[in-house]
Amino acid sequence: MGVLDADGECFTAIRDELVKLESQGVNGTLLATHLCDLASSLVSSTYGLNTFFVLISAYLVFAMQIGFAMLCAGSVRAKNTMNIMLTNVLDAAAGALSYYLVGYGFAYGKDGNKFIGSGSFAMHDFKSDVDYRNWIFQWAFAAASAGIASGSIAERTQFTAYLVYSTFLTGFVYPVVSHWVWSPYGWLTALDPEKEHLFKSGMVDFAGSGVVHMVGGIAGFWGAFLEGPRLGRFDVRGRKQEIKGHSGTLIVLGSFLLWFGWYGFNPGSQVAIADQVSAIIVARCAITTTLCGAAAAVTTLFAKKLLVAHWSVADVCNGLLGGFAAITAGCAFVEPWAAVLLGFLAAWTLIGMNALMEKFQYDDPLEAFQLHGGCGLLGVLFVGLLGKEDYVEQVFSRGNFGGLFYTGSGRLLAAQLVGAIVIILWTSLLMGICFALLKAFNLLRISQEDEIAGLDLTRHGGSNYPGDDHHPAKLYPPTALGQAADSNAKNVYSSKV
Amino acid sequence: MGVLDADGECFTAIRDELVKLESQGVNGTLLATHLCDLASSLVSSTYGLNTFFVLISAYLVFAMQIGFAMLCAGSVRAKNTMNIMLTNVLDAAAGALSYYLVGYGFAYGKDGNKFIGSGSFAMHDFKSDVDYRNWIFQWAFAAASAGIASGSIAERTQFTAYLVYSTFLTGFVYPVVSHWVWSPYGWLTALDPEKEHLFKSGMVDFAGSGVVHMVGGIAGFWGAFLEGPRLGRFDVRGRKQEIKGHSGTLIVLGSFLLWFGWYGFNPGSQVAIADQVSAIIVARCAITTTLCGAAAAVTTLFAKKLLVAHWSVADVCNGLLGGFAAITAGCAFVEPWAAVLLGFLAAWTLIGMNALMEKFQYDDPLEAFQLHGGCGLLGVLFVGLLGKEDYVEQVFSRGNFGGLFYTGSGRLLAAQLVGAIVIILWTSLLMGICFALLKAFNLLRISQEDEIAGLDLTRHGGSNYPGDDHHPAKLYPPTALGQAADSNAKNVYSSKV
Amino acid sequence: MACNSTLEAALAAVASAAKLDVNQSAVLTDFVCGYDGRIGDAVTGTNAMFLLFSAYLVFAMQAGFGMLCAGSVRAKNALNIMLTNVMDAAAGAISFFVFGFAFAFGGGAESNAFIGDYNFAQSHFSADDALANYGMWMFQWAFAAAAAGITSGSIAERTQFTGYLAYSTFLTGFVYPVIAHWVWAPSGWISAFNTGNMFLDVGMVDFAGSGVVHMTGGIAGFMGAWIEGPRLGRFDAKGRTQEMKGHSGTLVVLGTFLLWFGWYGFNPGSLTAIVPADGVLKHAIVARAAVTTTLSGGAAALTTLFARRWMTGHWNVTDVCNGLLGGFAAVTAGCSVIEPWAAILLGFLAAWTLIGMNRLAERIKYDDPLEAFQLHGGCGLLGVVFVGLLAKKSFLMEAYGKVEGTPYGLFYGGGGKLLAAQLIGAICIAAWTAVTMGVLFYALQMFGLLRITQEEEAAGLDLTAHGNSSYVFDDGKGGQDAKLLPPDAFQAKAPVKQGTERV
Repeated sequence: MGVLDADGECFTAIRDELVKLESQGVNGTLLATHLCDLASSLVSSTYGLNTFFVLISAYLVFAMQIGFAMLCAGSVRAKNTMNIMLTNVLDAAAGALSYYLVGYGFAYGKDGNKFIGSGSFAMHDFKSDVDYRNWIFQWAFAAASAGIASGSIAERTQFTAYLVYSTFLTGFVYPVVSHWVWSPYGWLTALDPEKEHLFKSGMVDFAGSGVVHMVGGIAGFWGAFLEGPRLGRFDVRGRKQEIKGHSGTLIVLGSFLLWFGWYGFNPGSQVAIADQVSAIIVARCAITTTLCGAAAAVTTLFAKKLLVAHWSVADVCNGLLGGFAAITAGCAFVEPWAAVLLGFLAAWTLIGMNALMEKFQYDDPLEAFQLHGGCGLLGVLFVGLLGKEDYVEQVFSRGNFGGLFYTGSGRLLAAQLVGAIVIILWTSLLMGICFALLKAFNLLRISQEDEIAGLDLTRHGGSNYPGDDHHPAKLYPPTALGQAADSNAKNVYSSKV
Repeated sequence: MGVLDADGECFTAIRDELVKLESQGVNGTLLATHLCDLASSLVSSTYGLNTFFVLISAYLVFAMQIGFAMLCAGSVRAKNTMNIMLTNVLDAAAGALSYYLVGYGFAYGKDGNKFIGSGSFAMHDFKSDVDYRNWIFQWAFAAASAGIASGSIAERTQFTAYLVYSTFLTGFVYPVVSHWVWSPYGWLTALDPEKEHLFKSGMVDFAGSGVVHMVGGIAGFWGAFLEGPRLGRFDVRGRKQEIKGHSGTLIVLGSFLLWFGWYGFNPGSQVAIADQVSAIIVARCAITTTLCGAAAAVTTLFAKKLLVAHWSVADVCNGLLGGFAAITAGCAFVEPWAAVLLGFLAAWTLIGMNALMEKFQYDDPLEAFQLHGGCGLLGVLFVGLLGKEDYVEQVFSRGNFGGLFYTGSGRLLAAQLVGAIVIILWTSLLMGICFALLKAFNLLRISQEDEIAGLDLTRHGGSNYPGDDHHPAKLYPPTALGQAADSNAKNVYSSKV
Repeated sequence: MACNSTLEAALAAVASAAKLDVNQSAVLTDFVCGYDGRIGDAVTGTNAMFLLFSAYLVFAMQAGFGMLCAGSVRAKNALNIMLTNVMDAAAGAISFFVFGFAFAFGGGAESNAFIGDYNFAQSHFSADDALANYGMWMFQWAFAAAAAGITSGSIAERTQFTGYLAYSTFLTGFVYPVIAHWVWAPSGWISAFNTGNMFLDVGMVDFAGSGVVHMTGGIAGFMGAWIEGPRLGRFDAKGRTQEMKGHSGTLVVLGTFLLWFGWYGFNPGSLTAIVPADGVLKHAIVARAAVTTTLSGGAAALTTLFARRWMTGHWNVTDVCNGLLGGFAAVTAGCSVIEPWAAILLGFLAAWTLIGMNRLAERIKYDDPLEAFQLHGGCGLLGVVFVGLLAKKSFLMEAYGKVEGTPYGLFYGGGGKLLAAQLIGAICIAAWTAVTMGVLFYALQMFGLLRITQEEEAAGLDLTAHGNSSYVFDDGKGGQDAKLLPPDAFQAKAPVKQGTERV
């Protein structure tokens, strides 16, 4: 942007020259003022456009919380819906407070080192709109990460345990990973053309297949693994029993809202649109995201038809989301045909992971680990194979690295592998300890009685869907409403029961 | 923007200077044309960007209608859902017509006086795009105001009464209040640096804690107060009986959609983003809104756990919305930490209001008066205490007024108080008369029989959730479908009934 | 506006007049000339964002269709219809990517008048070409998915899933793109953008697709629903209509509201740019399109409310929702070229059109669970014709870049040419869709791939084709788990007292 950034300097430099025209009877100051007004308006307008883009993208990412809430509610039994929806509300609400106090500082604070950020706690040094808009965008991502994990441990976890791990995840575990990959100071990052990068490449994770989805999925895995499967999920001989969610409608609604929100998640991660290159990248992200999810959904549709002889809508929805989780790392770097290929692979990855986890009697009501962990890992590695060199250069303003199949060099793939492994280890270690401690203090799993009765009744004060049994007839003597009313009421109710 | 505003003048002024150089071989006309072309394309880009911003914000505010509809539907009993959702659809649809015919004219018509606008009825003098985009944005606000009121009187109001008060509210009562505060001609406004303001300050209500939420809440209060509580809400000894809404899922869905839409309501109220100052204000609004709602939700979670020993999701949702209603006035003027504080206060305000209203045997199925009226009032006053002087100056381009704790001067607080009181009086007077007249003509409350049977059955032609009793087996003789089909169908249906 | 050599010479002359040295002169030139690119960037970014976010909003209509359809059918078929809505977007993306987009917009002005033939699978993507970039693909894909979504409503509750897959791919991949090519591509034979060979001096004015999208989807649905016949029990033995209510009014309202939300991408977004390249203030048109859309829908809803109250004695929310959507479908063609008051009039007419079409459908024993043909076909046709009557000249010039002397609305004195173009366009769309989709549905019927058996219909598609029910209820007292465990599993501990235990 050069001169445009420094309004005052623009004015001085240009004015000094143009003022020389005054000797010719020309009002050079007027000319200079005009030029510098143009410059500053343009800077302002560009700022505005980028802020607008980041904010709207953040709102879309936030809309994914609505999607998670509906998807989770539909995927569990009616007796646990209030519980899981409350966790989704708090992923966003409590997540906002912990991300405000410490999370953002650990992730993007400017005084940190390669491993962890520092500063900006409680926004104490926020100055410009860039800080504000980044915070909103990053908070929405942190909430998504916590939302993923809460799916794995649904239907059998104490609410206190949820409060503890969720705060820990959004406040510390996730921010540190995002610092590594997305802060220009992080040790894994591919940003900042000036610095040294891991394997001269750095890890490339555009919108967070690794940073968000793997972290959320693996965190969920440890919780679900340590507390064991839901009662009745595997029978005495270890055969899987279907435990169906209570509403397919909510599953579809949730999946659609997640799809909608993913257009903030992936294209929005460019965090700028006010220049031609960014605009191209953003549009490419939108199309690769669409195609990958679509290919995964279609693959799942036919695969499931072959495997179980049904056109299964819940499976198609999960396949769709698996495709999205996979493309998240590479949406800006792969060509549209590669996105279709990735979607195909993601669908099979999810099917394979589900079969595998069934073997291990691992129970995940939302398939969150299989989906976000498995397809997320696939997506991270896929960039190492099919990330196009030109596209990578567009994003990072530095060339000479890219996927194995384009460049013939495995440097990027190696960086992706190292990144994935470190993310797995870090999340497993911290979240494993966290859940193990909760278990040791008996704060993790609810009692069998509570599980059978359902969390809504035992912890949340009643059912999500109360019947109409509160009607006034019970509170008044039969004559209170007069005879007509009474008989009317009886007729109505008897026809309803 | 200076020269940028007046394209034609730009050309003349610059050319006059440059033409003086023609003797030196300078093609001054060409240069001037080029420079002014640049300026005008920048202006049109800015226009486009701002229009886009206002429109998207309006769409988000409109999305709040979806939220209201789902929240209301979930919060009432199944037998009244169609009724309340119809009112929500009509708040937007019929509201569009009454706001088109008269509402916008009363609010922003240019020929009015301090008290009421005039002109622009039925858009007859709409010229520029600014009129059209403003209309869309303001219409969405008017619909929100009507949506609030319809919650208070749910489950017991005649549909005719709804049509009357809703048209009156969006067509007259609300537009007049918005004229006072948001039109540059209004007597309460803080806009327009040139004019005299109330207490040299004017009322500061950025997105409408007073103008929208208090008006809606108080209108609802008078309706609910005059028709009295629902049958069975208070038993013969005056003790409160819980009347639960029929679906927690819909409550959560609605709250999330309202949260989503609030990002249009609050940040969108800047109605411009194409300059750096606006961009900063918009981003700050997004942050304070998020933090205030989040703090209110978390406070409510723990407060309710202490008070009633449940982790209550419906209460958390209401607390969240209370936080949003409170921050709406000050989202652009308070610092992030103050937003957290305000959220904390809003949660307790709502809890207190609910306890108080229970004492008075006031019944409000959505807690709309307590939430929008109570927390809205809190938000209006809070700006008088903690509105930061610098931030106020950013928005209004005039300094020297702000919150008591920053400036030591109570002028703003006094203006806020006067504004709040006048809004209360105006709304109470007009809506009180409106509801009293409806009551006098027996058009307000439904009969006891209807109330027990439910509005859906008596006014809307059937239940919202008909069972599957239309299946063909009833219409055909048992043998028509063949034996296999018949037994199949029977199995399916018997398991469903 | 470009910085050319003449301009640079002028700047150099200024520099010499000011007695600047070579370096300072270069600074001045760079500074002034640099604006071209920078302002271009801002314009590109704003327009790209406008197009993409409009596409996202149009996509949100799929969520709306999904919920509206689910609520409008019986619970036993909810999964089925929602799956078709998911696949409209997902399978539609693949077929529209591979060939649909190329048929519709490939080749720009070079392709023939009937069908596009270039840029299959985005093989010739170009960021600079307004018709071959990724953002445009996103926007057009969302439209194609909407057309397919309309059709799936008509044939709900009685169609084989295989039949659905076949027609949906055919519609999004071929039938719809060809129509889009005719009306919206620069080389289309009836296109208002066909500057080289303008049909009747004006072309068909269908701004956002009352004809291209809604009539196509509605008529395709009609052919399907007509060929397979009404649902079992829809008409009794004496031919009287039996009400078959959808299972959830809540979902109907949710879906309608989401469609309304998405329509703000569909109509105003169809300008595809908000900052002009040609000096016309496009943002004014966008804002006006949002206003006319709102008013038409609002008027239709209100008209339906009172009309149905008068006819049936009820305030009926599902009818109001359908009326609202009818108003939107009607205003889609003319949202950028009619005045706000005309939008209200159009909404009023749309409501009565829908009511009349429903009467007619009942008379001929046509069964459409979503009223999709009546709504999208009928109100869509109304909207197309209405433009021929009340398109305002100045608006037409703004929105379509028409020059002085262009035909415009009949009632404004613009002659009958526009109306003729609208009518011919509508007839060709109807004929093309009816023939192609009719043949397809008929073939499916012949091969036994269209309608499910009576047994399946009675049991519901969810159970027979999807192995599931959309709603699995449990009683909150153990449900499925209790059955799997031995009865004494919990005896060691105290029995549960409901709600007494709080942790």
